[in-house]
Amino acid sequence: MRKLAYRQALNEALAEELARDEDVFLMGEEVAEYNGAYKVSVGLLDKFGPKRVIDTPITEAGFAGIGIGAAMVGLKPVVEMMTFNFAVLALDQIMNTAAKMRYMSGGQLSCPIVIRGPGGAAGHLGAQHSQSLEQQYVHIPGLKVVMPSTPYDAKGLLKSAIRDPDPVVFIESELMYGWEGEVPEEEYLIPIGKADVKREGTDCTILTWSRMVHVALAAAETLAEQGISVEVVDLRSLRPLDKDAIRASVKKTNRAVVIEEAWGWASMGASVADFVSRDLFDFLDAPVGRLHQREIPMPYAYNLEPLNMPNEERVIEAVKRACYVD
Amino acid sequence: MRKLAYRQALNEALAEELARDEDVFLMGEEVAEYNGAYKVSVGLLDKFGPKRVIDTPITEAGFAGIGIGAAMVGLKPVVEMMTFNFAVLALDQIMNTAAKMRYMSGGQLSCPIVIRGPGGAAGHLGAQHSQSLEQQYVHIPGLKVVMPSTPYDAKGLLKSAIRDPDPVVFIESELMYGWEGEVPEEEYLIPIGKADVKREGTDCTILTWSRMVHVALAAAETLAEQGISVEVVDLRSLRPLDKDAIRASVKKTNRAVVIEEAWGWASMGASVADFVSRDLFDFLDAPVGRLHQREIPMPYAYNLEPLNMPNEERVIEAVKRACYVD
Amino acid sequence: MPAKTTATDSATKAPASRKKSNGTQEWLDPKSAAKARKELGDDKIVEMYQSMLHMRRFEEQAGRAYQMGKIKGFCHLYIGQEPVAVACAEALEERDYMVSAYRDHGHALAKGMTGNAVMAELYGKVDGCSRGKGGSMHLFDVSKKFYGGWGIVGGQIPTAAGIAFAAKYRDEDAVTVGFLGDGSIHQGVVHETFNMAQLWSLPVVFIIENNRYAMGTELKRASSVENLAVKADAYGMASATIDGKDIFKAYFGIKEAVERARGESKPTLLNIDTYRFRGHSMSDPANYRTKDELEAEMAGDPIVRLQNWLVESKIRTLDEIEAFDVEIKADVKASLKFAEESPQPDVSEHEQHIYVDWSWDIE
Amino acid sequence: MPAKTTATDSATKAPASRKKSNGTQEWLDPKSAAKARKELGDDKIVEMYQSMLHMRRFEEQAGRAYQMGKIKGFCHLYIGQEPVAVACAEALEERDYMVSAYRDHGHALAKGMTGNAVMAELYGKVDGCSRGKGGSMHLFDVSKKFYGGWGIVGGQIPTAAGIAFAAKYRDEDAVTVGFLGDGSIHQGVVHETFNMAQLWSLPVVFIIENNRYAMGTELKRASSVENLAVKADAYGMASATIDGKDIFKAYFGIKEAVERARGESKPTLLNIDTYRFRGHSMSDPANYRTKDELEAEMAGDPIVRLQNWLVESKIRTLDEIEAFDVEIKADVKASLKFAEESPQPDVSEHEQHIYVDWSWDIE
Ligand SMILES: Cc1ncc(C[n+]2csc(CCOP(=O)(O)OP(=O)(O)O)c2C)c(N)n1
Ligand SMILES: Cc1ncc(C[n+]2csc(CCOP(=O)(O)OP(=O)(O)O)c2C)c(N)n1
Ligand SMILES: [Mg+2]
Ligand SMILES: [Mg+2]
Repeated sequence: MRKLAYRQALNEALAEELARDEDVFLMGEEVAEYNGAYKVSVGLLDKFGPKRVIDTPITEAGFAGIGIGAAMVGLKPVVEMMTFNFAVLALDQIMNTAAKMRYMSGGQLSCPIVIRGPGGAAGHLGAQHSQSLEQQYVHIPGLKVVMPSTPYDAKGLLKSAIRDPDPVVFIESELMYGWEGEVPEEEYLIPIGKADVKREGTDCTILTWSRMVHVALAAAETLAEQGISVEVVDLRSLRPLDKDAIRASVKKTNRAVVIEEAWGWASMGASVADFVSRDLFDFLDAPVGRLHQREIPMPYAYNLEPLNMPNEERVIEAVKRACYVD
Repeated sequence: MRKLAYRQALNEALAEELARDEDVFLMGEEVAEYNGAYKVSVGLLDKFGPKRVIDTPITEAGFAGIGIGAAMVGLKPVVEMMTFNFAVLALDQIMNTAAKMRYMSGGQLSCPIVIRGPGGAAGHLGAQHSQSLEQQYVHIPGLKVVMPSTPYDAKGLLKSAIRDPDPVVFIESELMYGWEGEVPEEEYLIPIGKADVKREGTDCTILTWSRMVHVALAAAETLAEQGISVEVVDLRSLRPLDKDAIRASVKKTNRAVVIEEAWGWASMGASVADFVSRDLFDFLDAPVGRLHQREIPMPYAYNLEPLNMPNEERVIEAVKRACYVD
Repeated sequence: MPAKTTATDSATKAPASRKKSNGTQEWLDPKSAAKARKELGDDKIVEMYQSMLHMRRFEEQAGRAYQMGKIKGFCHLYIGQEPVAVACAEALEERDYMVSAYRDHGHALAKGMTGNAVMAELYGKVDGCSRGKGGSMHLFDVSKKFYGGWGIVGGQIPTAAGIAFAAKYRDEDAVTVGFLGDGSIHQGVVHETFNMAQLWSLPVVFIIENNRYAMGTELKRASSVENLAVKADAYGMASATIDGKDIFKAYFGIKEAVERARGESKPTLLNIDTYRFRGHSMSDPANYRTKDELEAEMAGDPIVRLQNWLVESKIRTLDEIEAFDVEIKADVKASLKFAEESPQPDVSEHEQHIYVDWSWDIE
Repeated sequence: MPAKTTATDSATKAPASRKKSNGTQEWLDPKSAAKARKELGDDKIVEMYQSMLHMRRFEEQAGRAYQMGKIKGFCHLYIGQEPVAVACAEALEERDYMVSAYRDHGHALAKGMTGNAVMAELYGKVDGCSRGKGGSMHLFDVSKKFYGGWGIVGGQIPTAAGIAFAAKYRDEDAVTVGFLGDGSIHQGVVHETFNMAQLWSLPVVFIIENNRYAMGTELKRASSVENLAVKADAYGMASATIDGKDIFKAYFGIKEAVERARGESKPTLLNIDTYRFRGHSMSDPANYRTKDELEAEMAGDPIVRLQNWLVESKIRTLDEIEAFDVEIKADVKASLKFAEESPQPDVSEHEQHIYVDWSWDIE
């Protein structure tokens, strides 16, 4: 099958949905003439013109709110946040308007908007530019939150997100934009809310999402050589969460490790680990393991930065601990 | 001992610290001439004058940022958010400036600011005005988060927060402002980071904070009559968290229920439950119980609103479930 | 003039200001009034009077229901500001959109929502415009193109611009009006929106209902400028300051902005002078205003002014006007009864309208 | 004029514009230049030239180090904008505060931070001004009253106002300058801050370094107004538009605002025309600008203009100026060496400076 980079897969999804539905438009900083700060929207201005692909001033709250207002009357905006570090400026609009419109209006309104952009650490950008902030969205009823880990998932899930009648926060990964993966020529959709087993195994389940899926897969490879068979479940969608997929895997392995790039308090990882601990209490042979970013702002220094992040080595340790090995 | 209302206790703490330290000032919407939207700052303008007690325009991000800037050069601002529903507009300033200054400057700077105001549901205010958003702050390294449940704790902790060299998010409870409790005449401080056992018990530990402490105590009373002895641990401070107090209690009761007013995904409650499940795995006789707000925006309708919230009856159920009773 | 028919909130004496040359009272600007009679016609003017009076009686009733504990939470009355909503609605077409904040009863009624639907919403009943789930601050009616109803100060302004954006995107030839207050104008997102509205020439009218107070904060204590119309200059946006206590001046002022939006697809910022006779919300004693100030304002009650003008202009007799009041009061009573009798939403509604489909298990 | 000493980024030919009556080149505004010679004196002017040249050489070196992969992440060069930082620092006292954003190398150097401390920070080394933990976008030096160094566009502006608030609160008689860009001016929090700065008359100067581009977005595509100075009108704030390519005009323009802040405790918004010769950051090819535009701008390289003026004014000879360049290049090389040799922070630093005391167990 042909290979596409993560950013190309997203670009295809955008192009296909823009072509499919007149009501879809893309808006954000540098998305049009500059072809995107991270080149996700390359060529879209040329293809669809300035009415459909719109550069905005640097006013996240304002243009997110404008997108949300447009969605309330039936358009299907895709609003790009240059990174989710900046989306916090629009959080009020996202959590208090987009997420609550349907409920507060007694079902009269909906808000079919996608707020998308890269999240997570990029590399040597320091404390304000290297945050994994999905917990700000995962917490909010009314929002859906998706974080794909491969080009294939990215394309199929973004297309579903754009067609979704509810607001979807779609968090990509700055570091993965260039990573390649197989993407079929023919159109396909991936339903929001379904996890994906990225590697089968029998001894321990790793529950993770986005870039950490790849760290987990690398660790699983190494662990396999050491005789430990790890199943890697890519949650893909954080809200809704595919509880059945988690149950199925953990009931098989009886051990679970949750890995996330974000800080660990009041995080998605804490929620997933808590869910496993309580829901699968009688199936667990060991405490659920967790791995997350150190509770420290991201340092710039090149030697300190890696110390803040989960990595293959730490995943291996965590899995071994969960498996009572060594 | 004399009794004071929660709001009076806070008022005393502010008055004492304003009197004690010239660098302390209070800033926020309606704090001065109006004496506070919830009357926490009653009389402070008269006592300390307009230089120290300052009304602001309705621009949360702006005045939080101004307070933070003032704190960076050594003042000790207390910034009142009329409610924490509005503080989300200032979240960037709080998480990206206040929380990170010390680290990003290599320890040159500190940010001794207190951001305070009521959080949680008030009553019949609808979806945008009834949120418990502590998870937005608990997640952030560099911040401390305090949520007192009694007038005594409120006064002692606010004084400590104002003297703390790091940024403290101090979340009060709109519904508790009028509730009375004992507060000594003489000055006292309560250290941030220490939990408080509000009721001793042997069968099950309830871990909670803020207004839910009182719901838990009421439930504990009822459960005592039914022969179930519940220990109620008021965490008081969410970041830092008093892990030892939690350990001590759960090792004694071998059962835990975590109760919070907030939604449950990526919440503080999820973190606390997860901590107990993993850290005390071998001491638990039952899965940790959890109770939180339904995953639904707060409805306005008077009959639906209570359905969204944890209440005494549900706490009783949760404890019984944890105790395998009925 | 007789006290009995004057609106409850207004003193009986005429506004001290506004004397005619002959020393008698000038109720409303004569030029605008004459223009209004020509362009709108007397019957339409009477309708506008009726809807202002209806708002007034409706909210007086709501206020009483609140004091009886039947309406709870916040309740922000619009009393005193009625001409703005009525003039605005008159300047709009049915297909045009309106977005308000938390002081939204008057706007909702003006846009054509029924007293029943609004009162039932204040009661949190299922026949309320938001099925009782929104409440006083969150009135919505898509069929009337009324889009809330917002609790976060300033948060409604990008929404209004977004609706205008969509109307332009779809060539709807529809105008969107976004209301905000003199205290809300300072919120950053409002300024971000002004820039984009002008940059993209969106068909939107931003209306500041400048009642000179934001809760207890007088305009000059919150704003570095006295005249809020200058805010538009920073964006090259058209603007105007309008007397919102004179229904006709308000109408023509708003109309001009609406025409600019419809004809040229250009935004306008309107700074409309008005005054709220009641506290910020039902729980606010409003001690921050002097008794004199309040009395002077209430002496200029815009409803009384229009009423007196109607009588003096011989468009309607005092008896006819009293008859309206009787009708309207009965109508409001009926809305109250409707709200009282409407059932609360079924508990099953608690779990509805979170997502289009909530079959998935989140809890 | 000889090419060899002209700054690397600038073309050798003189700016096409600015001819004297006699047809020869007018390098800098004569009136301001004369005033500068009187008020600052020639030696001070030479110092200003040297610090501009130092910034230029410093950043050219940093750019090369970045291309060699020794500096990573983002690196936003200030090349072309040097007169603004130097003029500003000259207009300030040591006790005054400066707050910048992510394009902060020039500001930090101008405020008195050493090339060693800044270069080491870019390298993420422990001798960097932020101990290597901040990075290019987060330069700090409390002893020099330089307060960052910010990555969130507009986020530094309330901080600047807050520092000004504190300076006033403590009667420090100190002025605070807050820098922002032409793209950052639209952020809501900037406008919220403007209102409070004027309302509370804070001793602050907001300087828009208007280089006409925000990343790839030209001013006119992001702003509904061409002249950003009008933003101040919405707040009744003093403002001025200043030629930031002429060091003397920049100096006197900023000086006036600084005096207003110090003397009257009043804020000012300055819209300073400038231009960045490099891309937004090292990774930006800057294809959104025409070659002609860039060449014309570089032909007017402000450093070359001052250099030529110094020579023609016989303040320094070309040889002397070349000597400066040799010295400065050596100095910058030394800073590079210092940064190369400075150790990375000890791993124990990873867990320091999160809280004043992190004894408690969070993880
Ligand atoms: C972001 C935010 N901050 C504060 C509040 C609390 N609040 C509600 S209304 C109000 C005053 C607004 O005054 P104004 O804009 O003049 O409107 P008016 O009430 O006069 O109609 C305040 C401070 C809020 N709802 N949202
Ligand atoms: C809130 C936020 N949004 C977006 C960005 C990404 N970004 C960094 S700089 C920049 C352009 C700013 O341009 P301008 O204000 O003109 O400053 P200049 O780069 O020209 O010095 C953008 C969009 C950011 N850092 N923060
Ligand atoms: Mg007002
Ligand atoms: Mg720029």
